[in-house]
This record gives sequence, structure tokens and C-alpha cells, in this order.
Amino acid sequence: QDSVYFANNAYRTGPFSGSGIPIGDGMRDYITMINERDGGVNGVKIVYEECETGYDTKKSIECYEQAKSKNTIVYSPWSTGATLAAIPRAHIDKIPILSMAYGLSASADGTQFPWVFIPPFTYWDGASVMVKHMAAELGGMDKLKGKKLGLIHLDAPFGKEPIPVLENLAKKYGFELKIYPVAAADMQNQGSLWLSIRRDRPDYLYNQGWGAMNPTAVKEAIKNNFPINKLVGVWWAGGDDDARAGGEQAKGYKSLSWANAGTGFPVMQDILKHVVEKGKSTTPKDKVGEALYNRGVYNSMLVVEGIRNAQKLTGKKVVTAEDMRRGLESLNITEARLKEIGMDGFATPTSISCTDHSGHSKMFVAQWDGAKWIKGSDWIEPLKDEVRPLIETNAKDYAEKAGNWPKRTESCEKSS
Amino acid sequence: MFYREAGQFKSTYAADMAVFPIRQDRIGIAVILLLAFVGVPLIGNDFFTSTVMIPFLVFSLAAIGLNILTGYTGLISLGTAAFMGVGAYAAYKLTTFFPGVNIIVLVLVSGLFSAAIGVLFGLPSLRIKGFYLAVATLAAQFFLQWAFVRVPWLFNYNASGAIEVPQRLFFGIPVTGASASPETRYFVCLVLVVVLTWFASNLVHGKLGRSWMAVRDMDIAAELMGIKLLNAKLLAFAVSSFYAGVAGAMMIFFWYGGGEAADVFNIRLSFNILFMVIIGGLGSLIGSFFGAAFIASLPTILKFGLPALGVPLSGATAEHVTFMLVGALIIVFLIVEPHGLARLWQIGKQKLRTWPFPY
Amino acid sequence: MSDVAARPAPNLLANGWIKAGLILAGLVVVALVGAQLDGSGTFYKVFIDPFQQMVAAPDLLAQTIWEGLVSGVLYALIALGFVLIFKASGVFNFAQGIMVVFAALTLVGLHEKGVPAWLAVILTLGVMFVLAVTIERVVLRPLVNQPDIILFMATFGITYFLIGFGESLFGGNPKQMIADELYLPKGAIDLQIFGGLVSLQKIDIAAAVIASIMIAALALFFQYTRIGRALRAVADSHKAALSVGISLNQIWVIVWFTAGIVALITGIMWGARSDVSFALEIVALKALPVLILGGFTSIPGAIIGGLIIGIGEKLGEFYWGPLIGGGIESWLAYFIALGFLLFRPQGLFGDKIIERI
Amino acid sequence: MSIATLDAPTSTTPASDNILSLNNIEVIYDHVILVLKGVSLTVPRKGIVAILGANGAGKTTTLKAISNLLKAERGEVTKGSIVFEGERVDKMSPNELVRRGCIQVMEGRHCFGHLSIEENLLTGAFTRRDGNAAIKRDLEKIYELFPRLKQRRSSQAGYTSGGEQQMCAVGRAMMSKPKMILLDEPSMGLAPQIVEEIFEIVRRLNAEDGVSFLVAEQNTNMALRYATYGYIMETGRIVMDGAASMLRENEDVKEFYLGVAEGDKKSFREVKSYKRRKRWLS
Amino acid sequence: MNAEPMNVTGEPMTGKGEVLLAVENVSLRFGGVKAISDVSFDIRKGEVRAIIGPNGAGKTSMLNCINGFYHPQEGRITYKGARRDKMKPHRAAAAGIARTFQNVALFKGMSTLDNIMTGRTLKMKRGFFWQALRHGPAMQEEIEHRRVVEDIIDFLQIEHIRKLPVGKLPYGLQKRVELGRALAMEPELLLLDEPMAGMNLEEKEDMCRFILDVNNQFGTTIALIEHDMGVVMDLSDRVVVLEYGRKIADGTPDQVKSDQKVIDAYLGVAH
Ligand SMILES: Nc1ncnc2c1ncn2[C@@H]1O[C@H](COP(=O)(O)OP(=O)(O)OP(=O)(O)O)[C@@H](O)[C@H]1O
Ligand SMILES: Nc1ncnc2c1ncn2[C@@H]1O[C@H](COP(=O)(O)OP(=O)(O)OP(=O)(O)O)[C@@H](O)[C@H]1O
Ligand SMILES: [Mg+2]
Ligand SMILES: [Mg+2]
Repeated sequence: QDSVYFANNAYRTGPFSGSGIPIGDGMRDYITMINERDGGVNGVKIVYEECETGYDTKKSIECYEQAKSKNTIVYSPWSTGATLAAIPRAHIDKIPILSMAYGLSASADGTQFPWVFIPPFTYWDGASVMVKHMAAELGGMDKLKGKKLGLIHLDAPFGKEPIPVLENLAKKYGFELKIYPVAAADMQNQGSLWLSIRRDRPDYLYNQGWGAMNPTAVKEAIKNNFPINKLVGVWWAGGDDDARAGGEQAKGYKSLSWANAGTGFPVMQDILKHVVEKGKSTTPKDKVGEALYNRGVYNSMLVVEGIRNAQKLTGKKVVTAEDMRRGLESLNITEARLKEIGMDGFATPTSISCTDHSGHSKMFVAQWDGAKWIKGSDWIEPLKDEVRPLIETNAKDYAEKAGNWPKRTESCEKSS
Repeated sequence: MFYREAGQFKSTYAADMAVFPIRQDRIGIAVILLLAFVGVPLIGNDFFTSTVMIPFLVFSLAAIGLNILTGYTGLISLGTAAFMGVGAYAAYKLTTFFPGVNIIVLVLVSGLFSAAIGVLFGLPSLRIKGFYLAVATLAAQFFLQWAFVRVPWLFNYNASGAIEVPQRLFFGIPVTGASASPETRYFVCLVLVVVLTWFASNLVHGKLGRSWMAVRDMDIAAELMGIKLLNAKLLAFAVSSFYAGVAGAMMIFFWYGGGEAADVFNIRLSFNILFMVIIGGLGSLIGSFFGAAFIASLPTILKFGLPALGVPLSGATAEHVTFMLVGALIIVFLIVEPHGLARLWQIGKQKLRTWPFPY
Repeated sequence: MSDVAARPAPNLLANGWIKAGLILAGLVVVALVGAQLDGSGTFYKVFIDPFQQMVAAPDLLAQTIWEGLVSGVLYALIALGFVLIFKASGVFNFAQGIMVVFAALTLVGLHEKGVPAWLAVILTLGVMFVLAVTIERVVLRPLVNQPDIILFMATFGITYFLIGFGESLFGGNPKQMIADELYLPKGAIDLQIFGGLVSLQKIDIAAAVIASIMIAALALFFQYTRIGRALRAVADSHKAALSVGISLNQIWVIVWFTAGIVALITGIMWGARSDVSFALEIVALKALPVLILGGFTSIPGAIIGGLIIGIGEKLGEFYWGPLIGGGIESWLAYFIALGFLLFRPQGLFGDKIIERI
Repeated sequence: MSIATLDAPTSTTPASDNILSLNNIEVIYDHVILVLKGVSLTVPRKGIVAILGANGAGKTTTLKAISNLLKAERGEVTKGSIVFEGERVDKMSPNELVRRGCIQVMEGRHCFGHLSIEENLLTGAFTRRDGNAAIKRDLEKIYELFPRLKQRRSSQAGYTSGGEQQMCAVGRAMMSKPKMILLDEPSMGLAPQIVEEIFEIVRRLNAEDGVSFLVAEQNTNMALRYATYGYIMETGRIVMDGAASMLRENEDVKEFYLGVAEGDKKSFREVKSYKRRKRWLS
Repeated sequence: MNAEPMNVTGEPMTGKGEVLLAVENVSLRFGGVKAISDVSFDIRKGEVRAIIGPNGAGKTSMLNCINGFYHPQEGRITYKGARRDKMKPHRAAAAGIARTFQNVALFKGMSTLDNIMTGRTLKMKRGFFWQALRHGPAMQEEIEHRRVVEDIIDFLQIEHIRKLPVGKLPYGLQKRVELGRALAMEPELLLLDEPMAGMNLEEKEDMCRFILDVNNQFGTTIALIEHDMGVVMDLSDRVVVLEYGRKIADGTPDQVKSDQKVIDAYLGVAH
């Protein structure tokens, strides 16, 4: 039978495995479901292979090389470090990178980064939504003046991503930005950081954290009597285990999100029916539908839809990496399409274009109700006008510094 | 039978002092070099070259550096990764300041920066010894790693904090940047490693090497022989950090190709390099290569080799098994020969010499 | 014994190299740090403002010191595991960090399987005992009388093995410590003092008490018992210890088991504060400066070192960290330790390094 | 090679009379270095037996083979058997052997540097189970024998002088109340007076407490004066053995080990440097 | 500096040549332990000077003071007219003082050859970069010194262990290598700390031969600590006797041998 090969990085080991495992489960199970239920995409099976990185950049490079040697149609790095390392290679090797809502924000500029896709939005969009959410709760953008926003972040490129946007917005709206870096070695040891937070008394905290850092932050917030509903995590700080660590008092903890949690969607039911209940997955049944799991599902959905689109554009059944790039670049997941694939209400429509590789889609604020994540706000649009120019200047800057950065050779698809 | 020195007489001291006094050894080295320069590029595919061979070379060089410090001079360092980082960032800054200068020159020069920093953190070694000295180097490790993240000047104020490796040509062929082919990068690394290994070998076989070993074995006696301890130790730090720095620059420029560099030079890497040195054999250059192969390449080979051999393991399980296997192998090797793979190699040769008799 | 060392302490400033080096070091640090500070009013920011803050908000100062104290105690607990093994066998046990994780995971894992909490504790102790015996049989026995660094390396092998083994048994997810089931106190005591609120977590108080008791008991044990003496003898020389009939095998099992117990307690305490996950292994690195500051061989040193480091790094991070971008906690501890070492190369309470010919 | 045997080896006496016997043992270091090439010797109960021989002959190795300390130096006994009190002990752990009453004083001191002299002595009593009072008594006895140790009892052993450490090592072994002591170069680095004293102690312990001794010693004069029987080793083999009195009379021994050839003791100033030929090795 | 060495020691001058090293009223304490108290003596050029005394008398400590490893709290040590009681150990080497150690202090991981070669360190001048190349002048220098070292090896008859690591050599050979290492420094003053401990008669004879040869052929001054009275009496020109850190006698071997104080403290029954 025809098949395409899809290499996915995973980290089911190492200090970040707590977050890596549910994501990996979601990704795998959706693909398995497509293969099981539909016999693949239009009859083409997806050969899905995980490469274990342990969230280690060195290993992720090995994984990239392996993916390349096996002609993957798309590469999914699953860490910002791995994405950064893969970007220059992928441009030469012509392998599309799908870094869903992580990675290099600037890579959303399709003219400079034709091979990188970062749907449905970037960290910069997330930061802008954080500010919008804060404003909404305070009663309007003008109320931001004189307020204090704190950013807790992992002291690594991933953690530092939101800083430029927040700095710009702070200047523009007159609020103060306080930055609290957490070294990787101190992820579980945030005592003094929270003391500083106590001193500075920020009105809101945005947590750009990952792995073991998140539950610790939640616990510390509770311990230090920081109002838990003023602590908002980036989507990766919105895992079930992250919130659960805080116990009763974590109720009200927020995080940004774009994919709803729970199993109440047809697509989730299909996964349960075709995969989990048939014993084709290692995921425990009660973990299906957790926040991070569902984002894994969403990611795989993007891959599948990308393949489908590529097949449509090229008329081929078995698509190549270059076809896949075309498929992703004109990906348009409409309301109707979401419904077709059983994701009605699971996420909002998103579309990628030649210049805009992220879509800057809407997101919402999820809230922990003590047992699960629920949708805690309406869909919020990011401040695209703030984010987009920054993306373009940074993308240009990146290309310049790299020297001899390959120019975009693929013409933009006109269709769809 | 075949590995005998019988009949090879040395009539000059120069011949006797050669690094490889036995003819068979010299032939062996020639064969290995031939393999490295011709064989690997011929048979190895891209995957092998870029994920096994280049890392192996980089780590070998770093291990040689640390071996000079720890194996030859007896000073334990847990800051190797940071010194590698200094090399990498120095090389990065140098490429921005001197875009016209040949990249290989810059990589070598960046080693000097690393050497200077190494000397700085080596200063306490006069007073602090053994595992206690490790703390001085740990201070280097954590401070420098912090600086790599916190001092934006070092990464040219990039928003992501990552560094990019610009494309640079060498006689018209790209040697860095994404369009440099794995073979080219491999060749550059190989040449650097061979040349620097040769220098290291010269140093450790000469007066300096003897002073280092004297300091290691019995520093008090060494001092009474007229060796200035501080000079010897600082020189060891300098040379060692130079090698580490060059290795770090090579790592980013010829292997990683940019990206999130600060996190790469973390404490784990420092430990790993120390382990390469120990497993390979303290005070043995060839051991550094063995150690690098064992600690750096073995997990990779296991990880990608086991599934290829049809051992059906899922990613995570394979990783767990690899971890356990590597851990167990470390212990086994230590038990079989605590002085490292290099000594095992020597004993093997010794047995070969007396073969077919047991002793 | 000999307070007046006749061996001259090297005068650090007498040597041209050192002088130049120190100046260079100063320049580099100033340059790096200065790059982080913006020029205006640096002196004020560094030397006056922090102290003004301390006076202005004494409650925060008290809280900072308390936080430092608590993390110091927790570092000390990890360091204690190191010290035990080092003191008793001369082995620098790199695996202590993973042993903490392993012990905590076993406890939580067993509980998840439905074992009652206290039974789980006992079973975990059993597991740690088996681990100690295995390590002795498989690793230490064949490596008797090898140089320290080789044994150090072997413990790294153990670490690798335990990481793989632990993750395949328990998975990588972070788990919650069963603090309630173990009747560990919850909540906080809020003190209204210094015109503010100082909040002391009960779990932290418990940790401090348990750590103090354990450390005192172990210190007495080492100094005054027959086994304690034998342990110190082993650390000095394996060969000589063998020759006087000390059973290394038995000693090692005792010591590694004790370290296992310490690891379990540490795991429970740390786990109750944050979470039980493999990331905890990294925290163990913080025990190194503590260890070195206190002296590798000193049990009281572990606690004193822990407190100095804990309080020092919290104060440093809180009052001076923001000046240079924060996050200095990651290295401050090592510099504090280094500073002490320059004056006492064997750490505060460590055995003097014997130099005699 | 011909072995000059002056006295019929003790094999004629029943084994039960020997507290220790080595049977043709072979020792290899590092898997490749063959050091002992078939050594057999016996120590009668309550006997004092000396092993003599040049540097590197393998005396230390023999003693370590008996006390099972070889393993710690990556050596092993590959052939032969060692019987202590009628039991094979070659697979026994060193502490088991100490418990059974056979202890070694290692060459080159090996005190516990960080422990005080008194603590060092007390570790010697580690395997004893006869209570603190008895240990205290023996400690006093040691101090009586070595008053210098009493003066330095609270000093860290690492700082004491070479001779003090040697006394400490010997005293430590005596603290275990052994049935048999393997002494490796007890006189090394000791002042002549103390050497004499140590051998007197050996004699006393032997006579009063019935302790057996196997002594490897370079000071042949002394050793043959106090021992009842002697073995001479060369490069891993026993080349001569006999009652001490007979060895003392042997011409070769006289010349090479006692320095009294041609009846007169010669001055060290007069010796000529020449490569000697061992007469018993043809 | 004191006018007449004779006044310092109060002993008749029986040694050779002028005073090479003078120890005056030296005291050394470790906390409460008095290792040396108020000791004075001298060593003349070209003589063999023995230091004897019971265990713990302070002999080794005395040598340690002389080559700067310990710094005495009181008194002074002059070597070739220059004060050196506050000097660093490596200066002693540069000034031509070499020594061997009571507990062999060889570089255990290195071969015999390399051990002895380290003795030549001070005499080798080529810089770092030449060494890194190990060709041309650096190699020449290396060969030159190798030749000297080979002579020493010949002299000490240790050719057969030239390439072996010293750590596992039998004790006696280690002592010999150590002597070789000290000789390689071509010292003016050679301090020997129990060079014959643990040797049998034959080896002691060899060692005596070496020491005498060094003394005669190169005119090296020798300070010798030894417990074997036969050796001391036969070899030395003058003997100083220490007990509990104090000097109790100083003079020719015959004088010392018959001194009642020495017999009581050290020799025991007449030897
Ligand atoms: N650990 C070891 N590894 C390898 N060879 C060794 C080891 N220990 C001793 N040897 C070798 O074994 C031989 C015998 O050594 P041994 O120490 O038994 O001699 P010895 O008779 O006690 O000499 P000495 O009088 O100098 O003490 C020597 O040639 C020595 O080099
Ligand atoms: N660094 C030190 N710290 C404390 N005490 C010391 C130190 N060095 C020497 N001593 C003490 O000083 C005294 C003299 O020691 P020294 O080593 O000089 O004796 P020695 O004459 O060489 O004896 P031996 O003949 O036994 O070697 C001893 O009691 C010793 O314990
Ligand atoms: Mg011996
Ligand atoms: Mg002495």
C-alpha cells in the first residue's frame, strides 16, 4: 500500500517528559486513528515514527538527520531549540518544518522562511493576547496604564520569545513589564523569584514556562498568596499536571489555548473508538482529552490536512516534502472543514498564506476548574498589527545575519 | 605472532622517543588516517557523517583538552562545556567583527579567548585541590552559561537569544552554514583534530607534559624538582581550554550550525566530557578518542542502530534501554579495566605480543 | 590538631601571574556585570539601595532569609547523602540526585498501585536496601581500592542506569508527593511582624526539624561509634581498612542504605514542595557547592554550608539579582563556596588536606 | 635450576601442626604479569618464619596472597592453595581472615591519615567481640610497648613521622589479638633501638600468647636471629629454605645477606660495585 | 651571618671545605608539637653529613626546612651565604638542592625514564611553541638531556626498568630511581632521607657505592638521614644527632658512637 513517512520528535524521557508524553500521545493517536478509520489519507497510509530527543538539542539534530535520510514529508521538531537548529538545514534540504505554536516567531514570515510553518499563531501573538486579556479584565486598553505585568520565563530561547512584543506593548500602553527568568536548573526551586514577585506586586503574571517549572510556579503562587486567576500561562503551561499540582487552590489558574480540552468532540470519540479502545495506543483512557493531548491531536490534524491539500494540489497520491510544503502553504481550515473532521468547537478556523505562515488565529483563555481545563473566555484575536511588523523586521534581520540566506524560490500558490 | 617488536632496533634516541616506536603501530595509524580521510567519506552516508563522525571529532578534541587538564595534570574540571561555549561565542563574535577573515583562522583564534578565560578560572587551583577544585570550575560553568543567556551582546541582541552561523567559504567551497555539505564539514573537523592532536601529543611527550604529570602524581615533589606549580597548572588550564574552545567553536560552526547555543554548553556536557576522559583513559590521548566514541557515539549508534537491526522498541523504550545499557557498559568497562579503554587496548596489544602464550 | 600550619600558605598576590590574572578576572566580571547595569547611579544601586530596601521592608527581608534557610536545609539534605557516602567510602556519589528521584518515585508509584502510604514507605526502604546491596555487589566490590575518580565514574554509570530504569518503571510524568497520606503538615503559619506578613510553610518547618535531627544523629554516630570509626577508616584507605579486617562489603551496604534513607526523606520533602519528577535530579547539583563549602567529610558542614548557601543566594538574588538581569542564583552559590574555599581549601569543616613528605 | 635444600621441608610433619601452608601458588597481576611462580611454604603453629630475598623477589606479594589483599591491586592467585588452620582460605575475604585470626601489617605503613593515632589503634580491634574493657587493656599494653605513640595519641596519623606511623601500623595489628601476624618489613624506617624492640615484642607475643609470625624482612641479620625457620626468595621462587640457625651458617647467605663473608664484616666504604652472580641459580 | 661556623656548632672542624649550608638556632612548631627546637649545625662543601636520631626526632622536618617545604618559626638557614629559610621550594631546586624522600615520592604514573627526565626540567630551555612542534631545536634539546639521563641510568644499573611505570616497581628500585631523579638535577647539595630503608644488605652496598661515587666524582655535598648505623658510620664525615627536636651531639662518627647521650637515646646497647 502507498504510504508517506512522517517523522515526529518526541520527548518521553528527560526533565520535560511530563509535558512531552501527552503531546506525543495525542499526535500518535490521531494519526493511528486516520490510518485505522480511513485507511490513511485518501488511501495513503501515514507511517508515523517518533524520534526520542529527551528535549536535548543534540539528539534532536540526530533526529533531524534521520528524518531527512528517510525522506520525511514534514519535520516536527517539538522544541524551540530543535526548531532553531533545524531551520537553516531545512531550507537547504527542502523539508517543511511544522512548529505548531512554538519555535521562532519570526519564522512566520513566509517570504523569508518558505519552509517553516508556525500555525495557528506565534508566541508573539500569545503575548499580545495576554495583554488583551489583562486589558479586558481591567476594563479596556486604556486601563493598562500604570499597571504591572510580570513575565516568568524559562531562561532559554523558548522562554525569552515573548519579551520583544511585551516590551513594545508596555511602551505603547504604558504598563510596566517585570521579567523573572528561571534557570533550567532552578525550575523546581523558585523561592527567591517569588519573593521578588511579592515585592514587586505585579497585577498579572504571564508564565512562559515548560516542564517541571509550571507545577512549581503554580504551587509557589498559591504559597505566596498570589491571586491564582491573575496567573496566566502560555499554552504550554496549561497542562493538566501543571494545574493539578496546586490542588484545590489551583482552581482558577489560567492558560492561553486554542484547542479545547475534553473528549466531547466527534474526533475524540473516533480516537477512543478506533484507537484507544482497540488497544492500539499506550495512552491511558483517562488521559485522552487532556489539554496537552488535544494539542497533539491538533498538530497531527494539521499534518493530515496538509497532506490532503498537497494531494489535491498536485494530484499525486504519495506526496513528497516539496509537495507537502505547497500543501501547508495554502492550508485553509474553514469552519466547515472543522466540522467535517469532527473538530467543530474544538478549534477555530485557521489559514496560512504565502507570506503569513502562522495564520495569527484566535485563541482563548482556558481556566482550570479544579479537575479539568475549561474554556474561560471568548475567542480572542491577537494584536496582529503589533506582531506582524516585528515578525517582518526580525525575519529580515535573521536572513541578513545568516549571510547568503537562500532566497525564496517557490512561487506562491494562487489557489485556495 | 604478527605484532612483535622483535628485530626492530632503535639506534638513536630520536627513534626511541618517537610517539609510536613500534612499526606495526605506525602502520596502524597510517591505516586509520587513511580510513578517516578516504574511507569514511566514501562509504559513510550523510547521516553517518553528520551525526556520528562530526560529533565524534568534536568531542574527541574537547576530551583531549580535558585530558590535558585532568588526565595529565590531575586537575578535575567540570567546566569544560563552558569553556567550549566561550570558544563558540568568541568565534561567533569574531565572524561578525571580521567577516572577511578565514573561518578556520577565526575558530583557532577563538580558542585563545577560551584559554584566557580558562586561566582565570584556573587561578584558584593553586590553593584548591581535588574535588574541591571542581567547584571553581563549576562556578565557571554556571557563570559563563548565565552570561551566554544574559549578555545580549554575545548573541548580537537577537530576539531569540540564538546565534546563527553565517555561510563562509574556503577556497570557494562553503564550509559553514547550512549549505556546507557534511563531507566538507567533516574534512575541516578532521584536519583540525589531526593537527591539534599532533600538537597535543608533542606537548605531552616533552618537557611540559612531564611537568604536568609530575604535578599530577606528586605536586610537592614536583615543586622540589624546580617545577613552578602555578605556572604548570595555569598552562594546563590554558592549553586545555584552548582545545575546549576550538572544540566548542567547531561544535557550533561545523556541527550544530547555530541555534540555541547557551543551553548546549550545559553542565551535562561538562560531565559527559569528563566521562569520556575517564572511560577512555586518564592521561592518554588515544583514550580521548575511545572515550568520545563510547560516550558520544555509542548512544547514537544504539539508538538508531537497534531499530535498524530489527529490535522492535518504541522511541521511549529504546531511550530507556539505551540509558541502562550505557550505564551498565560504563560499569562493566570500569570493572574490567579501571584505567580506561586505552589501557584495555594496551593490554590487548601486550597479549598480542605474547600470543599464543598467555603471558 | 595543628592550628599553626608551618607549610606556608601561598600568598596569592605575590605571584605576577596571579596578580595579572586577578586584575583580568576583575575586569571581565566588571565588564560582564557592567554590561548589564546601566551606568547611572551604579554605586547607589549596588551599595545603598539594597540595604535601604532591607530596612524599608523588614518583612520581606525576614521572608527572604526564611526562604534561604529552607532551601538551605533542603540542599543540606541532598548534600548529606553525598557526605555520608564520601565520608565512609571516599566515593563521590554522583548518583545521589537520581537516588532521591528514584526513592520518591518508588514511594509514589507504590502508592498509586494501591499500597497504603506507610506500607509504601516501608517497601520503599526495602527497595533502597536492595539497591544498596546491588550496588555493593555489582559495582563497588569489584572496584575496591581504585582511585576516587574511577569510583566517581562508576556512580555515573549507576546514574545512567537508574535514569533509564526509573523512567521505564514509572514513566516520565511528574507525580505528586503523597504528603497528606504521610501526615505531613500543610498550610502556613502567617506571622504578622515587621509591619508585614511573613509566611512560614509548615512543610518547610517540618523539613528543617527532620533535617536537623537526622544530621545531629548521623554526626554523633560517625564520631563516637565503632562503625563510625570504621567508616572513616574506609574513606581514608580501602587497602588499610581491608588489612585490619574491616568488611568493606558490609560497610558499603550500611552506608549506601543510609544514603538511600536520606534520599527518600529528601525526596519526600522536595516532592512535597514542588513535584516528583526527573527534573529534580538537576537540583542535586546545587548540593555540590554546599558540600564543598561545608567540607566533603563533615556532616555538620552540610547543614552549615546549606544555610550559608541558601541564605546567601536568596539574599543575593533578591536584592542584587535584578540589577544584572536576574537569575544569578544559578551561579551565586558556587561563587560563595569558592570565596570560602580560597581561605579554607578543605571547606569550613572538612578534614584538613594532609600534606607531608 | 637447582634448589639447595638444607633441611627437609616440613612436609614430613603432619599438616595439623602447621597454622599456615602455601601450596605451589602462582600470582598474576593485571592478568599479564606473572610474579609468583609456584611458591610453597609452611608456618608451624607458634613458629616464627622469615621470608628473605632481594627487592622484587615477591615477598610482599606472597604475604598479600595469604591475606587476600591481592584482589584490591588487581592481582590474583591463579594456581595452588592456601590453607590456614586446616581450611582453604584463598577465596575468603580479608575481613573473614582477620576474624579467624590472621592479620597483616602492610609494607609502607598505611595508617589512616585522618584518624588520630589512638583511633588508628582502635580500628585494629574492629573484629574483636570481647568488650571494651579488654580492648582498653590492650591499648594500654601497646602504649607501654611504644611510649612514643602514647605521646602522639591524639595527633592525626598523617602528620606523624615515618617511624611513628610504622609503630602505629604494628600496634594496630596487635590490637586484633591475632593467632598469626604477617609482618611485612617491620623494621623499615625504624631506629635501631625500636627495631630491636619490635623483634623482642615478636618474640614475647610468640612465647607468651603463642602467636605465629610470618615475617618478610630485609634486615636479614635481625630476622634470622629471631626466626626459627627461613625461606629465601628470588624472582618469584623459593630458592632455599632451612632452619634459621642453618641459614645463618650458609656461605651464600652470609655473603649476600649478612655481609660477613670471609668471616669479617666489611665496611660499606670498601664494597665494590660489581654485578653479583647468584650461586644457587645456575 | 655568623662569623665562624665553628662557633655555631661548637664542634671541631673535621669536615672538608667551606660551609655550604648553615642552620642556626632553628625552631619549628606545629601547634603544640615542637618538631625542632633551637638546632644549629652546618654542612661543608664536599662532605657527607649524616643526621640521625630516634623516630620523630625531627630529622625529616629539618630537611623540609632546608629546602623550603616547611618554614621554621625561628632561626635562620643560610645556603651559600644567602638566607633561605623563607624561600619557596622550587627556589631550592634552582639553587642546586635536590633530595629524595622517606616515603618514596616518585611520579607514580610515569616511567623511570620520564621520572629522571623531570630532574632535567630546570635545565631545559626551549619554549612552548618549539615543544608543540617537537622538531628541530626542541628535539635536539630533548636528545641532549636524554643522553645525560641514560648515563645516570647506566650508573644506577636500572636499564632494565627504563620504560616501566615506577608505581609498581619494588621498593628498593623505586628508591634507586628517586636517587637518579635527584642526580639528574646535578645538585650541589643532595639531601637523602633514609635512602636505604627496606633494602637488603646487597642493595645497601650498591646504594652506598652510588652515594660515595656521587660524592667523589662530582663533589656533591650530601646530607644523609639513615637508621642503619653501619652505613652511617662508614659513610659519613660528620654526624649530627637529634632527639625530640634538640641536637644532642655533633661530631665525627667515632665521637658520636661513643657519646653516652647518643647511646642512651638512640643506639641502645652498644652496636
Ligand atoms: N600491583 C602490581 N602490579 C603489577 N606488578 C606488581 C604489582 N605489585 C608488585 N608487582 C611486581 O611484582 C614483583 C614482586 O613485588 P613484591 O612487592 O612482592 O616484592 P618484594 O619482595 O616485596 O620487594 P621489596 O623488598 O622491594 O618490598 C615486582 O617485580 C613488582 O614489580
Ligand atoms: N606537618 C606536620 N604537622 C604536625 N606535626 C608534624 C608535621 N610534620 C612533622 N610533625 C611532627 O614532628 C615530629 C618530627 O617529625 P619528623 O618527620 O621530622 O621525624 P623524623 O626524625 O624524620 O622521624 P623518623 O625517623 O620516624 O622519620 C614528629 O613527631 C611529627 O609528628
Ligand atoms: Mg615488599
Ligand atoms: Mg623521617
